[in-house]
Amino acid sequence: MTVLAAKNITMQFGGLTAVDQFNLELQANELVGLIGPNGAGKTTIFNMLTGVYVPTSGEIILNDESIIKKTPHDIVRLGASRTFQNIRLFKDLTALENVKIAYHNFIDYNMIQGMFRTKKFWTEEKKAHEECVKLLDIFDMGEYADTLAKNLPYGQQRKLEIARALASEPKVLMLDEPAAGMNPAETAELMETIHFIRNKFDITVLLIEHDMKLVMGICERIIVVDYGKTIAEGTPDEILKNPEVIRAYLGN
Amino acid sequence: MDLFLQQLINGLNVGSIYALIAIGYTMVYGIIKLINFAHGEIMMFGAYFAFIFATSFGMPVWAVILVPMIIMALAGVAVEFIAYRPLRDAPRLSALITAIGVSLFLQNLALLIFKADPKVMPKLFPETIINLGGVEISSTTLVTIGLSLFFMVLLDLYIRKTKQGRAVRAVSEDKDAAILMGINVDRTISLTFAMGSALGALGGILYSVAYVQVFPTMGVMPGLKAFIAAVLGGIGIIPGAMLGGFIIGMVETMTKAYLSTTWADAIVYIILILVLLFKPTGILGKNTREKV
Amino acid sequence: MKKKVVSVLLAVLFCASIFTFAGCSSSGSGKDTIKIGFIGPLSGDAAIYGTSAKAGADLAVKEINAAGGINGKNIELIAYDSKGDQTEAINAYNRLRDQDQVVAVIGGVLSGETLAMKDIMVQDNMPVLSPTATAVDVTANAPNIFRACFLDDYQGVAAANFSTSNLSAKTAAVMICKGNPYSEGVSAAFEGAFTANGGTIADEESYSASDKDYSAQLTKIKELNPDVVFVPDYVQIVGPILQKAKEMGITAKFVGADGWDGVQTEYADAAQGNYFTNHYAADSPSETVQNFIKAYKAANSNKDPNSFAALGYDAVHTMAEAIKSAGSTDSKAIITALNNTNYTGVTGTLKFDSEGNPKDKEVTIIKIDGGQLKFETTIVNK
Amino acid sequence: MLKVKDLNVHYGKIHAIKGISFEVNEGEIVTLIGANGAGKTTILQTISGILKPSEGMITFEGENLNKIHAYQIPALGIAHVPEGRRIFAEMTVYENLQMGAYIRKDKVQIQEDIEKVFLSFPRLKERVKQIAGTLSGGEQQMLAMGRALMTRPRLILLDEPSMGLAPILVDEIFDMIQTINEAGTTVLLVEQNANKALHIANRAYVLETGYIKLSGNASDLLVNPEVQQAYLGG
Amino acid sequence: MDKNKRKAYIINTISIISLYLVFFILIQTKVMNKYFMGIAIMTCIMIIMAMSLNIVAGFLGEMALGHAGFMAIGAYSSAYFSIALMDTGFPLPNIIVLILAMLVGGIVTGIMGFLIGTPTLRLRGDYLGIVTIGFSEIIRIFFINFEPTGGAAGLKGITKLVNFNNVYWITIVIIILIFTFGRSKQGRAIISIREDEIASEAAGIPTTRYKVLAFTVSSFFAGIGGALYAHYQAFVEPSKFGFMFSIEMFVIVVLGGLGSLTGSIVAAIVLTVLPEMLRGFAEYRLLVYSLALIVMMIFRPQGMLGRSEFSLTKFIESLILRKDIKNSIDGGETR
Repeated sequence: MTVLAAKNITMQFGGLTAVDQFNLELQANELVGLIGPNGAGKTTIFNMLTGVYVPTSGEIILNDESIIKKTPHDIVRLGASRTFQNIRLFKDLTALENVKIAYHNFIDYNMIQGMFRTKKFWTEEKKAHEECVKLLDIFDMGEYADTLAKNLPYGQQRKLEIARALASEPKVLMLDEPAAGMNPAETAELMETIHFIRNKFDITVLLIEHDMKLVMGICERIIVVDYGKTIAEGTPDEILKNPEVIRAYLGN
Repeated sequence: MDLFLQQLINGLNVGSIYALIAIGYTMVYGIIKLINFAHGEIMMFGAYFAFIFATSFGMPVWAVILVPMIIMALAGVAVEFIAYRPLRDAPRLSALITAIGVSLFLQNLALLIFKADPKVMPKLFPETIINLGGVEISSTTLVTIGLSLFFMVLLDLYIRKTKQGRAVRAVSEDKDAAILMGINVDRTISLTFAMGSALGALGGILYSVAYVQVFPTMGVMPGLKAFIAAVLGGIGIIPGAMLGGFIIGMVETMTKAYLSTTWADAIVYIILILVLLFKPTGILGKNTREKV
Repeated sequence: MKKKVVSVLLAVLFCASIFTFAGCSSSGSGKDTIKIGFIGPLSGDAAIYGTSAKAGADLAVKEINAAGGINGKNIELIAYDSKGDQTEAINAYNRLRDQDQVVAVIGGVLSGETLAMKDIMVQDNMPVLSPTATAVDVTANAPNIFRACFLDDYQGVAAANFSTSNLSAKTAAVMICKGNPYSEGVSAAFEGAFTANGGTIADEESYSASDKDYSAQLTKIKELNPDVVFVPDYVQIVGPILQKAKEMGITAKFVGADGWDGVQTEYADAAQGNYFTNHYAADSPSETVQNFIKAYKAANSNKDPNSFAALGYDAVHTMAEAIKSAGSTDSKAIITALNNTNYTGVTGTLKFDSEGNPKDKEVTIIKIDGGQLKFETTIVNK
Repeated sequence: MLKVKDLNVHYGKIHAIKGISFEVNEGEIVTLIGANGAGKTTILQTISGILKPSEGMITFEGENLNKIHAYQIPALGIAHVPEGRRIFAEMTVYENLQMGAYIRKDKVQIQEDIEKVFLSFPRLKERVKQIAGTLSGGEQQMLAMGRALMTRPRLILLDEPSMGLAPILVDEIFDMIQTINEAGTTVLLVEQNANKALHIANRAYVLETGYIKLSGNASDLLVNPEVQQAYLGG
Repeated sequence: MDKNKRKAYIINTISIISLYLVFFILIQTKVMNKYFMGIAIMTCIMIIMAMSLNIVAGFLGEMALGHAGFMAIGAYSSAYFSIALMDTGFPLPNIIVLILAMLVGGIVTGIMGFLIGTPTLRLRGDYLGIVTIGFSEIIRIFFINFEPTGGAAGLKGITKLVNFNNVYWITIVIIILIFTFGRSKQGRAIISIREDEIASEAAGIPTTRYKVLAFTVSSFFAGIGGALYAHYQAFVEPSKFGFMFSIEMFVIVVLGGLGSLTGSIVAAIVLTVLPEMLRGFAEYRLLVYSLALIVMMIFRPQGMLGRSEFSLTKFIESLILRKDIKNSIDGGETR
């Protein structure tokens, strides 16, 4: 079943075509990698898929619904969430608060009930608290629940960002260079985590990554873009052997 | 038609003064991203110095204008050094509050030294009425417009054509990269304050000559208007400040002449708001997109 | 969850401040002075009026004390700054009443601040004599509030009568400061009387207090060329207007109100040959006036007193007389005494009508000539 | 020529560089490789004075760089081409090059040097009056390098010059680095493209989260299995 | 509600009541006279103004320099309403009239905040700041020219309904409501926008809607503050609500610490009481005030409390357990 599909999406900034007629189909529970040189348009693709940019042309379908011109928060509600290349946590809030904010849509009370702290407020907040603590625990981050995000170690910040993305209970999770800045040991742990959450939450994962070891190690399918166009698509083995990919991206 | 032309000149007159003051706001904003609320007070002190030199020392006119400009340039540098430099890495709003503090401080200092009652600025320029094809222009108006334009062109050439001017632009674009070029960023910021303050002082002098008085709170309203002009033109952009100044001056005069005097200020704000809603970074501002 | 309030801190601060204040008050000066409060803008945009009125009041206090005070007691004038702000004025008044325990108040200087304090003053039945608040409402329904100046509309009518009869004006332009009740009130009275006298209001221009540029309005007036231009506003606004008008070559006569006082010193050229209504004439042969001017100049580095100073001076003298004749500092007695005032001071003879306004006060018309204020005539409206 | 000893750098509470020592000898190309966040850029920024070390010493030809202002460092002969190029986007190409020569007063030679830069990067000459922000990524990188060369440096610090560039341009840039080096300028190169960097460098240091993990001749590291595994994509 | 929460509730309730009792006794014994009461009432109003401004300036992190304009709307609309209500002669107790007037002021101002916020909140930073100045000046100029509310001369004849007793409890209620708002899911969402708007959007927060909500709630409470002001002064005039008054409120918020509600309370008290204490110094007092601002910002740029909140519970615990008093300032260390 196709969860997320992009059809011929194109993005132009001024006269510059950053992404040109890009196509993508993500099946349920897939783990797909998007690779390519810096500036090839990967992040722009992400930004279109998550509603940050509106494509100049083309169509994006998430769970049978067109999400062109939908705002990023609508798309999150419809089931696709993301992380960022440069970690974007709410730095002055605790880890738990970071997650709770993304859990926002499942907390059901209105402003008046919140201000006057009705019974509903307490039950809903309690539920949110428990759910979010549970989520942190899944990431072994329970001990950091009350730590300010900015004071977390780098690797934990990356993990927290993923946990936050999962708090909105997405069908598709998009990770933008999750291993950036990690040492090989941390990267290895991250690979396990990604595998684990894919299975545990039964979701589709799309990731941009430069770390070949990570990409080749966990992705079932890889798409290579250059100059905003797909130049190759296939299993890791196929990609490694593809001459075009070697020329444009992998080098000799 | 004559009446309209006459009002056009009136607008140009106010506008050129706003433009001069707006340049100071915009330069400082461009380089340290601070709304220098004290700029209106720099302008006020400039006018006071000119008043003192003109009444008590009997200096020649050029000195009455130039010496206060130099003094206020130094004062601007001092304000930056004492009050703003310690806050360069602090949250921006703190720097803003400091600027408000400096503004209030200078205002109350002036109140203490000079007292509240307005001083009357002597006529610095011989008073005649020049008739240009049916339009009567007083010499003061002519000199105001002329001097403003002269200094604006001078500043523009300095910023565009000289090495120091390039350094100013480099620092406002990217401080770290400017350091890598060997530019002394602190000194360049001081230089910017000096230039902005000198022009502000000139604005104050011309303002007080045109509108006769010098008093401690004289900087507040033109300061606010000039700031609006800077934002309207696109804050941080020098030609934008000039353009904004002329637009505000013109709108104000024309509204008073043909629409309503009491709503003139409101209309200035409405135009500002409309421009910003359609062009959120001002008329000449570039739209920057936050990188995701 | 950490909670709602910070009460202790609040309490500590409140209490600390309260005790500080309490401390201040007990350390007040000696018991055998009569304390009179003064409220006016001593800083801010309107500071010039407040400081002038206060200088006049100070002079009167000095004179009274030098002459032995009131029934043997010296007067102490306690002046607080209102900054021209309502809240500040109310706080200042409360402080005068509670901390300083004044027996009477001279003030406020501005109409706005006086109106803001009015309700509380009425409640307290505090004897109040405003030297300069000219707005009509100031004394309405306030048996304890009096004023030394004539009202806005009174002098507006006088200016109109003077313009039609003495200057034979047929057309007039009026410049009004929008947002300034004084300017609006006087103008309205002028316009009414001028039209009633058979004249035409050719043009009405307005500006706001923060404006400095009047060229747009004056350009229009120049086109219409009326006989007189009526500009009832204060010196620092009128001065630049006159200067600009002269610069633009406007030849019409300008007429103004008591706010013009002082225009002769710094705007002598621009104001030359124009007229305004005032409370007194400096060149009056009256000994009271001349003595006042001499003493004022001596006390204020040779500065000429303006009408604010004169009214402040008269207000204190009037109040002192009332306290003296009341024979006590009881507010009811002072108010009764004020109602029976008949005091001749610098600004003429002061008697109060039932509202607490001066009765049949004469309006002096002043002509500016060669940097001097010249007595032109007096007008008493019928 | 350049000696870094026991360098420690903190960003607020984060300990970014944890006691690093290395040196660069005259005429060499030395490269620092490592993952994102390993601290490579931090080291370069500390050398050029933008960041202040919390501990340790950096000397350039015997001069202690910690003791002078950042803006005085270019005059010693160190040029830094920062990450992301950081050209002055609102100035023209020509003005950017003039900015490079800010510390110099020899007008005639400045003009000659500008010509030399144009000789090396003919594409810049075609765009001399263009606003730098409108140049393509590769052209901006060339301009940034040209601007750095205008200071007549003896040591040039290059931070990720290949970042975001098309592979063909990457080759061109690396060729250029070699040319610069052959003309007598020492090069300290920070690269993520470890493969390319090791091919042109004499020596290399491998960084990992603030430490130097490995160091040695570039050719040795190229065949080092650990490096191959971690940085050359196996 | 767990045990800690219950304890906090009890401690805070007790201290609110005992503080009131302290005042009550002071008033009864005449130690606290009308002058002090006037200052205390103004302080309460400024607390409401500063806290409401903090919703936009601190929680949302936007520069709002037009709070006086909203206060003016609240003051005028509530006063106009209460005068009309009193004119009907319908016998209502004063406190009911006051509460109705407050609600009218708050709701009218909230609606204005919504109308102004909707188009302008896409602007950011300094641009938003200048636009808010613009709106507040337009509001002021409107009231100068609007004759039904007395024009420039001001609106007279308002019944004085505010006294220390009722304003104290109203302020307590509003403090509590703003606190609970900050700690509801809505408050969290607004704070997340301050932290990182893009990430907030990516976490599923409808940022535009919440920005407008913050602006609206802030104006609502500002309107209530204005209503209290009008019914305390019994007279309002447009010139009170100028640009400098907005700045004054903004200064309180920054000085207390952006995002720190307790900071706003403390700063509002200090900055309202301090000028009164300095009244004797007349012309020097503004000089002192401005110098204090500059020095404060240079040495403590994040404001008194930064983003932290002062916790009475922890303060008392630290007294009893002799812990470091710094523990009672929580919400993260100061930067």
